Amino acid sequence: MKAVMSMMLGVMTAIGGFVDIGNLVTSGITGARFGMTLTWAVLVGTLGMALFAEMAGRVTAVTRKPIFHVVRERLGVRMSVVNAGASTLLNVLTLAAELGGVSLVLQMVTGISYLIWVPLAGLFAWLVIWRMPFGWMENIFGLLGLGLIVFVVALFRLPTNWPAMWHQAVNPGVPAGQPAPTWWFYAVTLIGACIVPYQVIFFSSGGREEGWTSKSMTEMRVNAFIGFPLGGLLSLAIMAAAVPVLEPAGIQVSHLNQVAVPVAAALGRAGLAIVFVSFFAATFAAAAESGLSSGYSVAQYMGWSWGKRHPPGAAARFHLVCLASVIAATAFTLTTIDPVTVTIFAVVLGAAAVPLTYFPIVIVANDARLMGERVNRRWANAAGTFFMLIMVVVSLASLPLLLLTKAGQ
Amino acid sequence: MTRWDEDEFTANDLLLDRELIDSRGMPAGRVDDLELTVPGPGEPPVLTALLCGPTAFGPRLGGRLGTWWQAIGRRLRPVTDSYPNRIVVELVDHVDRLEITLLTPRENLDSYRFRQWAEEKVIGRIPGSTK
Amino acid sequence: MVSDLASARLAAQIGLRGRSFPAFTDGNITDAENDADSVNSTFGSRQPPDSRSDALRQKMLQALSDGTSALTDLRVAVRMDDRAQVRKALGEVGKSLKTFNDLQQELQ
Amino acid sequence: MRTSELIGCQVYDAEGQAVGTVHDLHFRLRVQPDGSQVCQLDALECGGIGLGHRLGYGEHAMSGPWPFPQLFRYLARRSLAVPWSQVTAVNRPRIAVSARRDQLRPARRAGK
Repeated sequence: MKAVMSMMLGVMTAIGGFVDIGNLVTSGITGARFGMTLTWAVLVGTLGMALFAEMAGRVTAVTRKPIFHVVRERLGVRMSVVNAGASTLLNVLTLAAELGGVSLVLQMVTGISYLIWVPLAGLFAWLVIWRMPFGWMENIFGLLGLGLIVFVVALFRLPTNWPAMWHQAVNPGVPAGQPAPTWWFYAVTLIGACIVPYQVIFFSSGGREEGWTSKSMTEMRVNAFIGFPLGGLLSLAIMAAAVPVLEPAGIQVSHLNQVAVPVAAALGRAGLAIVFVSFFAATFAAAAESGLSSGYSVAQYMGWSWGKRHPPGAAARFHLVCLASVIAATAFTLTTIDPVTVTIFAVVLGAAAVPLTYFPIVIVANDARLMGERVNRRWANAAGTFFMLIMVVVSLASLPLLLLTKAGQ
Repeated sequence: MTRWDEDEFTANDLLLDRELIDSRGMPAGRVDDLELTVPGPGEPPVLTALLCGPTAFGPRLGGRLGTWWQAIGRRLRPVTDSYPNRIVVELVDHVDRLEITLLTPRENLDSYRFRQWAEEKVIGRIPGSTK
Repeated sequence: MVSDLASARLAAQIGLRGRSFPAFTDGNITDAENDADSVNSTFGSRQPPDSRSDALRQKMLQALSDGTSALTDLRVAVRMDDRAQVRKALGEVGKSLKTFNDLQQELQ
Repeated sequence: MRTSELIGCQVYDAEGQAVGTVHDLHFRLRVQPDGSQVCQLDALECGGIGLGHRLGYGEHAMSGPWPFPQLFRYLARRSLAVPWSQVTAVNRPRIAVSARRDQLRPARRAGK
């Protein structure tokens, strides 16, 4: 009974933890602009994330090595410095986007400019990294993030044209009057919002923090194969809620609060209040996680002691990297650069960087000497290779599309 | 005596870039380089120590970044000696495909200046660092 | 611009029906107003290539400035929580939306 | 001597012909007459590209995913093992050996 409860809790936090500022922004924008025609991108991204996370989690559980141990041991000191460096910069950029998101949510609630909230958001994210026990952090924010279900509820209260949305979802194509490169660009952002490198770094390092072993495999798989896809479904709900409300009025989403408007239209103040809480939880948890992930990447690459399971004094260099990342990201957000723009850049660059961490994990998951009977099965390799080809294409297309469409203008 | 899981292996397979775990289970760094010594004329070199720290890491990284790293490492060394931290093979307990365990707690190893600096000057000064 | 006007109108309508919080409604309208303002100034600084497009440009400039001031009126009314003024400003925003839709058709 | 002084060196055979770049060092455990155990440098692994070996594709325990085993085994096919006993001089970045290129064995794992 207790085991079932803990598994349920794990799934619920995985659902809530899946959605972050990237999903909120990209789902809102694409729903309002392209209807459900980009459903496939969320599905591809979510399945990819589930596969990637399962593989990374399995490698960590069996070998007790989180992702950047594996990266350095497999790729060697020189090649992996590029991976570790790029991932850390990306984590800081993501952290900046999440801190911007937290502050925008607080602005939505209070009406006070988000810039006032940025330093506070940074401070609290750091305090969570510094002191809050790992399990609390995952559970509290993961569960509050589940409030995003209001978007699903809202869909039933809105004049949702289900057959038309279904038709768009199963017959993807560039909607009339929309430029094709922009449509493709947003497809990349949706995939990038689902497969965020920091989430995989966090998932696998978190496995070590919680002391996963080969016995934790079921729990880990349930999180990856049930929790993440349900999280992807929430992303789709956010996209779908924009369709009956924002699309007919010709509203293009360029601010976070527009993403919440459909819920206000459908459910009024109560729904809106739940949106505020869940947006806050989703972005705040992601801020703490991406901050931690910077520390994880650098410390694992260098072989320093890391993690929240040690007192900070015993993992001083790890905490130093986390602290520096939070400071850098806070400063970056304070430059008044639009957090929504930062988010778009973060998810696109994230999509471009996925192969850097995905590739070594696939390789190690195939090493029978390390993995024993937990080595990749045929289905995992077939799916893994197929997905790798997709990610290589996405990765190669991401930067040209970013330049060509001027970040989706 | 060190227990090796294999009696024939390569540096990349078992040694280079592996994690070091001390006798209390704490991470004690990574193997940044290996020290080989020729025991006598005409004899092949043997492994005498695992090397860690910036002055071992820098040359392996190579290029400008490596030189730069090495220079920082040299600055942080307590003495002018730029030789990296040595962990003599006698201190190695067990080597397998996963990790390298040591016979001693990490406090007994040549400590890294950067770790000390981070512990004492930054993180140690923030309230709540020792739980 | 159409998007900004529509977004502000939707937020104000939801607010009028009491389905939203004042700060949230205000935030949406303020964002729309700021965006409209920057469209306005970007467009105003462009040089027209010939006289025919100059006439169109004048029309466009007028519409943009009308739209922006409609949004400002709407924001002020929402902040003062004056329902009659909000309805009046919503009328202006609606008119401005129609002007833009007409202009769009004229351009095609 | 450190591994970083050997890895990356160019190896030249007795006739001055290039053999390849050192990408890994092969060790063997030996028990000394006094019962102690030493870890002896046995051979240098040289070849064009060491990445395949580095990733573990030199050995058959690595099975997938397509197309990596095929690709990396192809890239590693010219890897050669240079026994340390045949090394005559180490002057980074050059290592000279006494054997001829065609006398060298393929690196152990590729053939196994």
